[in-house]
Amino acid sequence: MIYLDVFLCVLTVICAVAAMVTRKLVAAAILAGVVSLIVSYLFVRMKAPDVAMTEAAIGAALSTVIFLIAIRRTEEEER
Amino acid sequence: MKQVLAILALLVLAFLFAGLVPMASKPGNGAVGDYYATHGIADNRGSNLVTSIVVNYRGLDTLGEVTVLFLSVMGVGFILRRREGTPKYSPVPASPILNTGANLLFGSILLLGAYIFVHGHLTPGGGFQGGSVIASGVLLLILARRDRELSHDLLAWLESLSGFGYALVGLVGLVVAGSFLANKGVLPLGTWNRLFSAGVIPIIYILIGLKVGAELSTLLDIMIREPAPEGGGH
Amino acid sequence: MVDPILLIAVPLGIAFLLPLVDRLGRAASRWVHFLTLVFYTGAAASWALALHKGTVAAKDIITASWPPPVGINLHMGLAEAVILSLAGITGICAALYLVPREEKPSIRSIVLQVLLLAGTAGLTLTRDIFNMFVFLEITSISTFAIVLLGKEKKALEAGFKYMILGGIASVLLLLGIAFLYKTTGTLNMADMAAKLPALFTGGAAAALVFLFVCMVIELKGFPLNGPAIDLYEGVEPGVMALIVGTTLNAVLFAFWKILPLFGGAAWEGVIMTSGMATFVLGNLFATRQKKVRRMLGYSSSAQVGLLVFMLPLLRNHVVTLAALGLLLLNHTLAKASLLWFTGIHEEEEIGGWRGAFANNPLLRILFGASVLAIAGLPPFPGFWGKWYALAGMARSPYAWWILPLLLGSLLEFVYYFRWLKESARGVEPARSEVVPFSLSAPPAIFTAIGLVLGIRALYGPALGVSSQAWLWMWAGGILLAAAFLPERVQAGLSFLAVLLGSILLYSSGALALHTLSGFFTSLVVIGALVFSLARLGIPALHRNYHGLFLLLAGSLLIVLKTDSLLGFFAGWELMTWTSYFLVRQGKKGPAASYLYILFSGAAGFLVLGGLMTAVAGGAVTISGLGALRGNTALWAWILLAAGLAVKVGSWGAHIWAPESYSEAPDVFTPFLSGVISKIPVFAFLAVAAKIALPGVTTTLGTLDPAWVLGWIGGLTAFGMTLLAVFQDDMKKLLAYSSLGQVGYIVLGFAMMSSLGWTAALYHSLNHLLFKGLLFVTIAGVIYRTGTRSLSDLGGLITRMPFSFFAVLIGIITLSGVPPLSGFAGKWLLYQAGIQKGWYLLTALAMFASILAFPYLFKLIHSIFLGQLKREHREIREAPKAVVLSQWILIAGIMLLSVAPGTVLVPIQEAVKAFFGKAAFTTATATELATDLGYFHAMGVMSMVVVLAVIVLAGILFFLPKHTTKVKQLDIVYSGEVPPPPEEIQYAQNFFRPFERAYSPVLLPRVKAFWKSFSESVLSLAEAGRRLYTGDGQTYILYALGVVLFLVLFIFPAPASSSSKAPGGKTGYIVPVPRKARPAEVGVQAPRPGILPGGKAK
Amino acid sequence: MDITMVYIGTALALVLVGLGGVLLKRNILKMVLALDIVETGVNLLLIGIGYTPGREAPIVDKTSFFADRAKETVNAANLVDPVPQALVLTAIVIGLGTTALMLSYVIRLYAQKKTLDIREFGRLKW
Repeated sequence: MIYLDVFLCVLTVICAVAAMVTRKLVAAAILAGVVSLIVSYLFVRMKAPDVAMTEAAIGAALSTVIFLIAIRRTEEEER
Repeated sequence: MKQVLAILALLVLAFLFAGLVPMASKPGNGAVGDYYATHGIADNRGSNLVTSIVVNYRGLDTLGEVTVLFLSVMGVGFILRRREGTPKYSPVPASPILNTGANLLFGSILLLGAYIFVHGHLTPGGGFQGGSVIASGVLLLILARRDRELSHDLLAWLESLSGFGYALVGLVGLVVAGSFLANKGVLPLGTWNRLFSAGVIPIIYILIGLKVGAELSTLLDIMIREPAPEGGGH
Repeated sequence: MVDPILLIAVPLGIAFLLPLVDRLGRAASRWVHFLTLVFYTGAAASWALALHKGTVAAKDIITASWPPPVGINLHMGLAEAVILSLAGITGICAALYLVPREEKPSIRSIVLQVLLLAGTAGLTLTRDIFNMFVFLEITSISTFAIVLLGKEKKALEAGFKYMILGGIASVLLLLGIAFLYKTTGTLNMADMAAKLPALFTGGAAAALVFLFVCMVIELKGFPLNGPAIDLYEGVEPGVMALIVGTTLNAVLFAFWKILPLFGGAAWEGVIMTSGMATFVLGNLFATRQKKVRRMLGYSSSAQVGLLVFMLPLLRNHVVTLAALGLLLLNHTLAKASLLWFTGIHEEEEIGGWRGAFANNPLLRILFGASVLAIAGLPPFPGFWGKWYALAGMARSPYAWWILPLLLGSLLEFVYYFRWLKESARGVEPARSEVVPFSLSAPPAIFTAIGLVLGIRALYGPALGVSSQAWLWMWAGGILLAAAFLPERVQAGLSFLAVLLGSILLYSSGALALHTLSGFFTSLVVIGALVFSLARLGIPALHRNYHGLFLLLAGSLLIVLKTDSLLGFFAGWELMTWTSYFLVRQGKKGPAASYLYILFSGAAGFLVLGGLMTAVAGGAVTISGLGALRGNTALWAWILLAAGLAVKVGSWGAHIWAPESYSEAPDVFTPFLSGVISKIPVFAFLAVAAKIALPGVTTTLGTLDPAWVLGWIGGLTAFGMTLLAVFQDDMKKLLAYSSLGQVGYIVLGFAMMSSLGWTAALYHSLNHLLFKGLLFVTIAGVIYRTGTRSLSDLGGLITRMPFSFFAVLIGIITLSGVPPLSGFAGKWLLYQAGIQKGWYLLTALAMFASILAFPYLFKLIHSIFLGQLKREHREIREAPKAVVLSQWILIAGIMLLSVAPGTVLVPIQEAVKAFFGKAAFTTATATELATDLGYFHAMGVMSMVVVLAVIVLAGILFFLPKHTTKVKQLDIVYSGEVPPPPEEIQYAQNFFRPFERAYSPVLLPRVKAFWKSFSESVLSLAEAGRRLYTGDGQTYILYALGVVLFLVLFIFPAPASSSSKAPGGKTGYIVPVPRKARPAEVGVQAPRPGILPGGKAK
Repeated sequence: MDITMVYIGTALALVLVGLGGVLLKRNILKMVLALDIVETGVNLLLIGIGYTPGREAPIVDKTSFFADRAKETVNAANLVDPVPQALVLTAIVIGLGTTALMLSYVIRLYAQKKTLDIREFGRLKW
């Protein structure tokens, strides 16, 4: 289990970096959502189920949705 | 130049952070945390200690938090306010399949949300989580039935009254038990690990759940439908 | 009393309901909004009043029935109550102001305003650090949204940058809270502060850095204030006023609450340096600013920086809460008013403010008052706050910080008065302004609050403001309020007030010549009476003239009467600004008065520095100055004397004076030259001289600072006389002459001998009489001819014979030849110089005295002799009131000429009281004798009169019988008469040959020096403000840079070692034992026993 | 190596990555996204600070948690610190609020200027 956690931690950081690097804004928003999702799993592992639920519902879902809305209403590529 | 400096600064910051890791990962709870863990049940009879903290011990934080959400809905609405005469977005209607599916799903999502905030004092989750689940249901509805307006009246009433109710419950605490948002002495605390326990905590969490659900729904609706004031400020 | 929690709960509840209320109509929601604000203000104000009176004790409030640190607690003390009252009033005024300003009225903006106030209440009251974060977010988010309220085009960009930096700030705050919680195991501020010293490890040190940088961003500290300043430029000013009055103060107070966490000398230094840097640099950058609102932004940042600087001083009991509170109050009141003004007169660039509010006298006065308030001038609260704060600092080891503080304050003068200068320019109003009530009421309310508070402070019994002075000032205030009356009526009322006031002063014995105060009060009374009389003939240019004049006279009476250092300085600064406004009323007054206020401001700050040095030495009153010893005495004297020397226009710092004297209204110049220039002289004699001045030992021997001052006086007398010779503008000529004459007086004072002082005092009176006479007469000439240029005049003797006679008397007196009174003054001065052994200086003074002849001749010749100009042929004599006042002055001169002893005997008494030695061996009304000589005024006069009679009789007797009278315009060229009588002008290039001869001396070096000085200051500001590139990311980089700078340089320690040092001994800084800080802050101490063991691990 | 250190390291790494994005990305929408990641990192850090390996979630749903059933006191050494969890709950919601506000700014800025480049928004300076 510990190795899974370590792997997920590394994956989170990679996702975050990818979200920062990619020029496609939609991809960036979804990657950020993935970061939140993994973090919410980490919250479960850290014995914080309340926070995990909140992070999943708000950080991963709603935040990503409003980012996507904003992207749709502006532009999808970073120039 | 700026980039180089920024990267340099980040590297130094990384070094600083590295030094902070051992200190931050020392085991053990804070003194206040230990108090809540030890006496939380006796004080509030809510199994979920986080809920006890959020709704009771640090209730003022949560009132503020609800306010922040309300505020950001107000703010977003204020920022994206329409010029007179500009119509709302009216995108093409979605397919009937999505439509029907959404209608079916919406009810169960609503129920799930309600379950989460009603059991906030017993199990993980609470008003905020339940509320955001409800909002995701509403999002589905918005996306599916794009041609139809959300019932703003209902949302507005829900939002205002639940928020006012929250403040009112706090004031009841002030009048009955002598301090704002008090739990002890307002309602019987009941028995540990029962649905009807923990005094006013479930009531507050239900109000929060309704408010958060309504607010997040409104937020999504505004962000999706309100057209940006074109050239706002040109 | 209302439970303070309701200040949070009620606005929150109402805000939630408002969207529903709005369904009943907008009027309903506006009423609910208004009533909520009234409740809020009333509750806070009732707490403030009760706490101030001491009828209730400060209250701790627990929430959710759990005492801290388990529950969140709040605290209501005096500071909180005042901040919240202020916020409530601002809320009401801002709501009023914003109604017509909103582009698309929306219920949401009302909700945002209500929530901003609720957040302010929470931020102010809470004593829990995470709760502080929550309320900080509430205020921030409402700020982010509400800045888009108006029609400002740039608000969006500014708001976004501000928001991103604000996001960084909240991240820093959260990081800080996280590490602090890990270290202390609590979130209660007091609990945290109590636990922190024992566990002061690396994590905590880093946490404090994060917390501090967050506060720097929120409080707009240097260099993280870029986006905040953009906000001022880009956002509807009504909104900014709301923010200034609510959240800004609350955040400052929040910083005060967490200040106990920042223990140790290093943090103290960092916080104070950061605040002071913000203050000085903000003001510096503002000087270069042409955009008004941006200028206000820099100013706000600077002012808050000053308050931040003072927080550690407050903690160390150096500065009192009252002082800080007054400064905060003043800033809020004045800044909000000014912001509102920038919304009423919507010109972005300072140049567009020409003739602002020209059609609206009320707004004009309010605008001027707001600038005075923000510049820290009396009677506004900022003046008192600054004095008390400085006095506290002077007595502490932090005294050196006064230096940059005064420097920054002077920079404030530079840009605020430049703004005022622009607004006074342009006599023609730019457009007719109809300002709705809801826009003009808020600044009026705020200015009124400031005035009431300030005037109450001025009534303080310790200040020694006499009821006589109040009488004059209230008369002035009433007249100022009645500025709508016709000028003639005002002039009459003003004269009556002066007459009545003078009689009262006389009957109360305040005019006793044998005391310094009485002597100078007599000068004020003579000047006020005679020149008010003259003004009945020559109308003032501006309606506010009369009220301001009475205010000025009242402030002079404060200066002359009080024994308190504070009272003295208050009167001094009142004099500065009232005379500034009077100078400004001249035709080219704005530019001249700008120079006037800059130099007067600098002089004021030098004087303040001197007084603060005295305070540091333990003095509180003027009579207590004698107790100063050693270096304290020396520096107090030097700073005071330097300030006074600037104020009398000594050589090197004189450039303001000729401009002000010549551009001031013609009816005011006599008072400026005759009376106001004597007030610094009074200060020399009655204040500076009280200090026992030690000699300065240098390698070359002992240097007497008074000797230096004597040389300054002598050189001024010489230099200014020389410059006067070459003036073509007659007022400027007399102005230079005035400066030279005051130079003599300074020289007399510097001799520090009874004879020298007697000469100085006598000459002060004499100068008032003859220079007043000259200026009044010249004012009459200018009134009739409309020109000040000597080359445009000539031959007026036939048209204005009385004026000619007055000038004749005036110049004879000035030149110091017998038989008129000028002689006695010079005679005394030279004797005093010889007695003192300052031979060279005496010779210089004598030479300067001779130099005066050319310009005096030029004056009378160019105006009255020679040919009459064509356009002046129908000119009448000066108005009767002017002629009457001329005669009064001439009578005075005659009295002094015949019987100088009537004044010199009492003067001798006054001087004897100081030196214990009389100046004269014998002194009667007409006879004087000193160790060196003897003077019989009556005898000299009799001889001259007899001689004159003989000469006249001779002329009449020997006059040839057949003479042709030559008219002024009859000119004969070698026997040939040109057909039309031609005008020949003498006055052009009058002393051209001399001018060439003296040209090396006459180069405008001083002017050039000041010009290059101001240019280098401005270019420094220009270079500095480039820091604010306008790029949002750069600002974030700055924030990161500050974090790293603090971690690496101020609190350097290997970060990894921290975890091994739980005891804190090898942490970032060695903790300094701090005594009972929670009690100081007024935090409820955590109740013992609620935590099992209370240990944090 | 302690697993908590990994969590906390991850948290701080997320903060750094996010800050990097805020500092280096010119697109304002991306800056908002980056700030969102910073906030996620801070939240993870807070939870990590309250976490002690081997302890249980702060939900007292079993009688075995009690130290004294009659007095209703709980053995605190079995539970992780609930305080940071409560704080993070608040912080997440507040973060959503600010993000929504920032995004509506972004939408309006785009409507005004038709660009998302931060360099285009530097009219106010000096």
